[in-house]
Amino acid sequence: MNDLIDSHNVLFIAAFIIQLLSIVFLSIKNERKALFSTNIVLLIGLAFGLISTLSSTLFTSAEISSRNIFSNFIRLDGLSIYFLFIVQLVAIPITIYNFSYLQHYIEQKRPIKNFIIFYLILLISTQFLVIANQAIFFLICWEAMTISAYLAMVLEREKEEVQRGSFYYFATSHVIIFVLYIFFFLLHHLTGSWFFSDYHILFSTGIVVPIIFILSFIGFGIKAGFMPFHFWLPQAHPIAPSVLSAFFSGVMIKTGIYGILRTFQFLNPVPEWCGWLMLCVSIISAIFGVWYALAQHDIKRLLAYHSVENIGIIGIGIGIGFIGSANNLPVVQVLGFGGALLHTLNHAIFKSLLFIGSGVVCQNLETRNIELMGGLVHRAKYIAIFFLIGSVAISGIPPFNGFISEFIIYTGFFKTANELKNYYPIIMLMFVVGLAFVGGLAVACFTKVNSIMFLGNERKEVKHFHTSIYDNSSLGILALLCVVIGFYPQPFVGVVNKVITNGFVKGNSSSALINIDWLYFTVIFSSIALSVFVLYLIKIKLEKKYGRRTSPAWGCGYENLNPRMQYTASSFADELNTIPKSVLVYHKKVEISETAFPLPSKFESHSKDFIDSKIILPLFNFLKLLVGKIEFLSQTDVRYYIAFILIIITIYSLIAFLWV
Amino acid sequence: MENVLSILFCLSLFYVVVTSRVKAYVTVLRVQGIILAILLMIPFIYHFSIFGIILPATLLLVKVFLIPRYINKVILDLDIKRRIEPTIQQMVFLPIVIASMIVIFLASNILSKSTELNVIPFASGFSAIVIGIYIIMFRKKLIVHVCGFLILENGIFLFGTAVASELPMMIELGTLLDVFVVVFLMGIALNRISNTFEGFEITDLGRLKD
Amino acid sequence: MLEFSIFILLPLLTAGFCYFVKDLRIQYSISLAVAVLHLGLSLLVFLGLYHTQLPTFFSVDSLSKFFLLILSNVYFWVVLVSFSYLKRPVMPKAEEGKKYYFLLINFYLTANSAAMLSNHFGMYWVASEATTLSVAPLIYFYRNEESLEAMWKYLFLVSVGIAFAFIGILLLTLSAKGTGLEGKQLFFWEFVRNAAQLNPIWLKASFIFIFVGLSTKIGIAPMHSGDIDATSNAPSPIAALMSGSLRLTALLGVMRIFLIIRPTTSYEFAKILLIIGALLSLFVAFVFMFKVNNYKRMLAYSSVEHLGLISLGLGVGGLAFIGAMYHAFYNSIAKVILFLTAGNIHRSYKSREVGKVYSVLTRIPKTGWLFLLAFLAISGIPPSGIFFSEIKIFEGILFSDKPYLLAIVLFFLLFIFINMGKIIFNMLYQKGKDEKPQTGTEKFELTHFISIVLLILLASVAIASPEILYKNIISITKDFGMNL
Amino acid sequence: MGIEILQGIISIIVILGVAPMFAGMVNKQKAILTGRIGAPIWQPYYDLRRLFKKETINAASSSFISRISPILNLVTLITAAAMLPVGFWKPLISFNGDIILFAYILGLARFFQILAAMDIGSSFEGMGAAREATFALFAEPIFFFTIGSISFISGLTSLYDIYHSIQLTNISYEVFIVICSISVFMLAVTECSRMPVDDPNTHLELTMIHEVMILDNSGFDLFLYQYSSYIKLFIYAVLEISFFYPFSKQSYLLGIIIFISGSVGLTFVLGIVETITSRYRMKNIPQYLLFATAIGILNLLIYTFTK
Repeated sequence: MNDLIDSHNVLFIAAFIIQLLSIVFLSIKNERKALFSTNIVLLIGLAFGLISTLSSTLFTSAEISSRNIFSNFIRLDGLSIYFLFIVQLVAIPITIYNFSYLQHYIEQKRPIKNFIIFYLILLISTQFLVIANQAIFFLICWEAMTISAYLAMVLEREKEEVQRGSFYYFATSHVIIFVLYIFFFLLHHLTGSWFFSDYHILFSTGIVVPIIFILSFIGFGIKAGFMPFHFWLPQAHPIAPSVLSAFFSGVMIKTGIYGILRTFQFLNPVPEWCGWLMLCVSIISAIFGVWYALAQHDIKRLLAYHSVENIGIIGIGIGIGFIGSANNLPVVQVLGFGGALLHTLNHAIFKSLLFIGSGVVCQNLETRNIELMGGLVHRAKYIAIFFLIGSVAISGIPPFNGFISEFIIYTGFFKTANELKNYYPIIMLMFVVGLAFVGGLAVACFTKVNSIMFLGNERKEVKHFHTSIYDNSSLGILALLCVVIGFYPQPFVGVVNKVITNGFVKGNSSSALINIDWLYFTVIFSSIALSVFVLYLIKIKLEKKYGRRTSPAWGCGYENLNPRMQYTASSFADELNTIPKSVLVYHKKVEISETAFPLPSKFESHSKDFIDSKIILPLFNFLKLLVGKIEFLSQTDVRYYIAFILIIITIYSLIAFLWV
Repeated sequence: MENVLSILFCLSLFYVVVTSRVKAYVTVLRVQGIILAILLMIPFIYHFSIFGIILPATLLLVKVFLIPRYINKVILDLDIKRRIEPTIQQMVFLPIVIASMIVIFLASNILSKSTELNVIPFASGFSAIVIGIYIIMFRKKLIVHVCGFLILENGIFLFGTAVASELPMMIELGTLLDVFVVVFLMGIALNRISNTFEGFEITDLGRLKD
Repeated sequence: MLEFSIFILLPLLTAGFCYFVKDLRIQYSISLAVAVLHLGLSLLVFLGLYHTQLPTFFSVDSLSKFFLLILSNVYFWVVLVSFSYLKRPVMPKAEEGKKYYFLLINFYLTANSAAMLSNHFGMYWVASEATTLSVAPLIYFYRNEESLEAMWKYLFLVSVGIAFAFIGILLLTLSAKGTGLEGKQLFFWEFVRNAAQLNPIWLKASFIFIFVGLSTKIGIAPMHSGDIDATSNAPSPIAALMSGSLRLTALLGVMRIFLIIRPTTSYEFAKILLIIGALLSLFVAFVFMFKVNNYKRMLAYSSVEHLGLISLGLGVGGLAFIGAMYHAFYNSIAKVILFLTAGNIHRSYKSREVGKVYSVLTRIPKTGWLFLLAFLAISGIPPSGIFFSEIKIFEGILFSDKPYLLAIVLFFLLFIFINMGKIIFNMLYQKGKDEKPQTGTEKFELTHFISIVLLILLASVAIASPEILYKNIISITKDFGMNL
Repeated sequence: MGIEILQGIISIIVILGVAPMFAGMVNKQKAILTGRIGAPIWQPYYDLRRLFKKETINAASSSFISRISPILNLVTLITAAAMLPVGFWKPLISFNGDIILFAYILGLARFFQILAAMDIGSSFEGMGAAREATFALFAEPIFFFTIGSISFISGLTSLYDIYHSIQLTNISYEVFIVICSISVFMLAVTECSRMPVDDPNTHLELTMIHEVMILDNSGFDLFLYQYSSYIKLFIYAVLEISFFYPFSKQSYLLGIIIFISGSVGLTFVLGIVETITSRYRMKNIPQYLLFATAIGILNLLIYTFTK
């Protein structure tokens, strides 16, 4: 136990203890006070954790030294600390948002205390999950995370969609845990140990290792939401309370990525087919994830599909890393995994930003359908700005953080093509084009979202749009992070580099990430910002000089334009959605009456998930049908029961006679 | 001697199979009880012991007097129709029974090669068990089911004597007691059933299902 | 002698006492005292602090110790809750049932303890038949048509089954012919010692008969029907008692004969039989979870599923056997919680149909949450003990000689889980048609307290994993000659 | 080092100065080819001056987006221009991977232009924005299949180096480069919203893309938009002309001469194309773009397998 006295660990453990303590404050009768005090204490705890994580050589110059606490049950090596850092970093703004989010439910007289408890368990179990070093402990944390998330998810449980979506999540998570059972059994069998730190397996040791890889790919892939396994994600995330959907997309699905990276660490080096598998699945997830997103009208569903896309991008990075490790190229590995890790952080940041922003909007408008939104920029300027920053970042457009990680991944592609000649360049180029295509789709999607939600005129009359300081501050923190990482990537890249070179990538720790001259970006972006500012001042001056006024928009001479004449989201995206109609299961219904006095015409378009609507549900229904056919077991007559005894005895006796 | 009794037992079984009156079942139960009692008595012909007589006495008491009387009482109380209601006619039932009895006899004959056991009581006991099951399976009346169960029990008893199992007397008594209580409870249940469902048919017992 | 009197005679006397004293309260307090004594003593015995001297036909080995502990644990909680349960305004017809409740339950305790402690097949047979007899009237507690039918079916089916088990026992004696055991008494350990000499044919036959016969009591498919009806129509404490301990009593018999058959050549055959039975039960649970629309029946099927898992563990052996032993313990606890909470739901909705039960979480929040937690516990969500035992079973299967079984088992378990979840969440969340959003407040009752305590027990035992329990289970495993 | 920075600055200034004239030349060529006298090539400058002095009118429902967007547009385009080897000189911004920055910084401009269009809240700009988004999406691959493929082959990731790496060594490579330049030309036509994808001269049809997006802008905003569109055109012109790099290896002077003549020649080509082609129907445009992409892929395949 003396290892607990270590200065790092004291702070570290203190953090968790404080977080646990916050549950005490729920005993306060007045719900508002209880909420407030609990979250405050929780925040303090998280802050402590973050400090301890940062102080543990993440941002300092020292090398990360992996420490074991609680007799190896907890291990803090580079990867764990990095993911712990992500969890705590993102959890803080989300928790801040909790204040204002739950006020709403208190007004509705909903019992929120359960929710807070489950949220607390969720946070803590997730933090423990990424630092767990023992398989059973890992599984326990995993299930604690899953189930507490589920229980918190059903806050508005009487709604039908909530039941449905949460059940998807629930059932899928059970599949995951079964897969993980077998995964860890095999690992245990091969190494004879339950501790992660003992898992070092050569891929060449027999058929079972590929099975391990596949299992981890499926199990953690379902959690992460790679394309064939993503079907639960767009069901579950929209119906969750916005706080949770932010946490889900921001942090929880990243545990899947964590798992896959861990598996890589166990099996390093992996053969090349793993890399190709990863790349193909990821590029599919990326392209179709964003394409599905484009087809959605439900903002949170749309964002959920964007998580699929971004997980795809992360997966691309990991795939590059795999290929690098297969060909024993540390440089490529560093670039691939570096891009993946940095994108994990970035996505955690901007995705939670977007979810919180959409949560604020949805709560005020009491709808998630973006076709009913619009003109909110005049209502809530700051929210609009933050959301805009988030969307620019998620589309991977400079000068924000999304671009940095995607840039690393691109560089990884170039590097791979460079290092291994012959047919590699052309394949890599294909992937590059795919990634660029994804970027274009993302731009289309987020211009749509922003413009329909925030710009133009209000499509639905908004009585009062209430934003609290908490919303703005939590969004502000996240937006600030986006900007900082975008403008000054150096330290973050350094962290990622350190994490990777610390026991993750074998071979000489090459500094390929550092070699990219990041200072260019800082200079270019800041000069852009500066010149925009200057030009803006000039513009103001000129407008002073030559005058400026506002007038209604030009409507081809038609005078009284009204908000319903604005361009809608579905028409914005229609042209793109009709291209992969069959995959998106994209239906349009147009009713135009041809009568002399035309009735109002209708248009509606919606897209179902292919995997869900064409594979999962049919299979389940088929099974149900099949089982329904089995009648002979449901006899009510006692004589049949007796007959069963006789029959079974005869059968068994026959077996006995035939037994050699 | 044992074989003779066993044959008698088998004959009683045949009677059960062909008869179509409930009362006949009770009579058969009595007869079988007597046969079993005699079977138990056989050893005491040679060396009599007052202590050993207890078991046959109880058997006689339970199987010949108490249970049949009780069943008769139930039949009278519930004025059950005297016809058993078979689900298949006798002309089909009898061949099945005979066939299975033949199978059993042959099988036990083969089995007796490996370990020496007196085949006839063994086989007849076993066929009583099977026939008891058949009766339960192919008759509608619940009271007949009870009789079938009792025949099964008798069969087991005969079977036990055949394999010459030395169960301690206390446990033998316990088994007898158990059987009696089972029948007793079944009687009560029948009473209730006939009160609850008028003109009780097995088909009425179809409420519990998925 | 003391332990014998406490385990067996005292409950018998109490039963007699309850026949004469009509006041329910007194009956309750006496039986509770007996239960406490029983629990305490069996705990002492289990901890090895008390060395037992039992008369012939009775003895204590690690297995019976363990099962006895499970029995008295379940029994204690059931008796504890019984009084408040009987005081409930249930159907008026149940008055008569109340009169005999404590009598029968005490008699049940006698019989069951005797069965657990017996080391003689005949004794075991008599005792377990007696358990059936004592439970059957309790099933008929509500005095309505369903319970009557259930009682009839259970009584009849199980009596026939037990009769078959008796045939099995006779065959066992037959198998002893011409060995040193001929003419000896049917003591387990005698047989276990000289198992090698037994005649394999008769041994196999006797295993078949005993296994099938007792399956009617254990609820191994396809002999599960009577059990399902009984468990689903009995009053909740009795249902808990049956799922928790009665099924294990029957399982004990199967394990005894399994133990005898182990050194012989027929061992593999017995294993296969157990596995077949287990898979059939899982299959049955899998099928009926799709159709069932009565939540008590659903719980009964879940019992079938879990007993199936246990016997699968027995059949597979090795680590899975240990897992099965743990599973027997945890399952009994979880079932008690489930049935008690289900009883609360039944009381406040007056219906066992899933369709008629809605928004439990808002109307009776305490029961609702406990029910939900119990469901999570039974479906192997940590920190519930079921999680740990199931992990052991699964790993045992995966690294046994039949790893493909795991795929089948997981498939069944997955769909059982999904359908159970569907049903339960419908009950908990679904808004009723005519319901106005009213958040009912439920006052804290004994059942809630018991459920919470048991949940904590379920988790804490699993996490603490006491050395003594582990040692005991290991010694059982040693008895069964499993190689770890 | 210093001289290179100087060159970079000069080339930016050149771009800023020459871009409108380039557009003017194109229009002039077009006019001549269609038998008109046409406006002088200085016309763009006059337009810009006029716009500069005009009053700014914002749509009623517009927000800060439509005020910031023109500026951002111009700045980003200048930044992009700063990565181009004007006159084959080393540009101001040139580092490994600036090709990606180039592509994405144009994306930034597009992003805000679309937003600004949607900001007006009239279905009119909406259509333009939607089309811009759609076609830009299909234009993206073309860029990567041309410039990107050269970079993948050469293993260099900076625009300047990429163009640097072009040599006239073997015939297959030359063919490859020529086809690349063709698809870059098609890309330029798309991105700069010229014929046959878009018609820069008309506003008020519902078939326009770029012009309709800036319909509700005026004064200084419009000035910025126009100016940046001129710069964009010139940027793509430079991308095109830079393919002539190998001929200018000898000296700076030759390079400059080739550059100027190349740009003049490009105006001819553009003029001719705009004269002889008519604008495609909207639903054909993606096919046009995919065709360009297909050329790129085919080209790359042929090259890799004839190499």
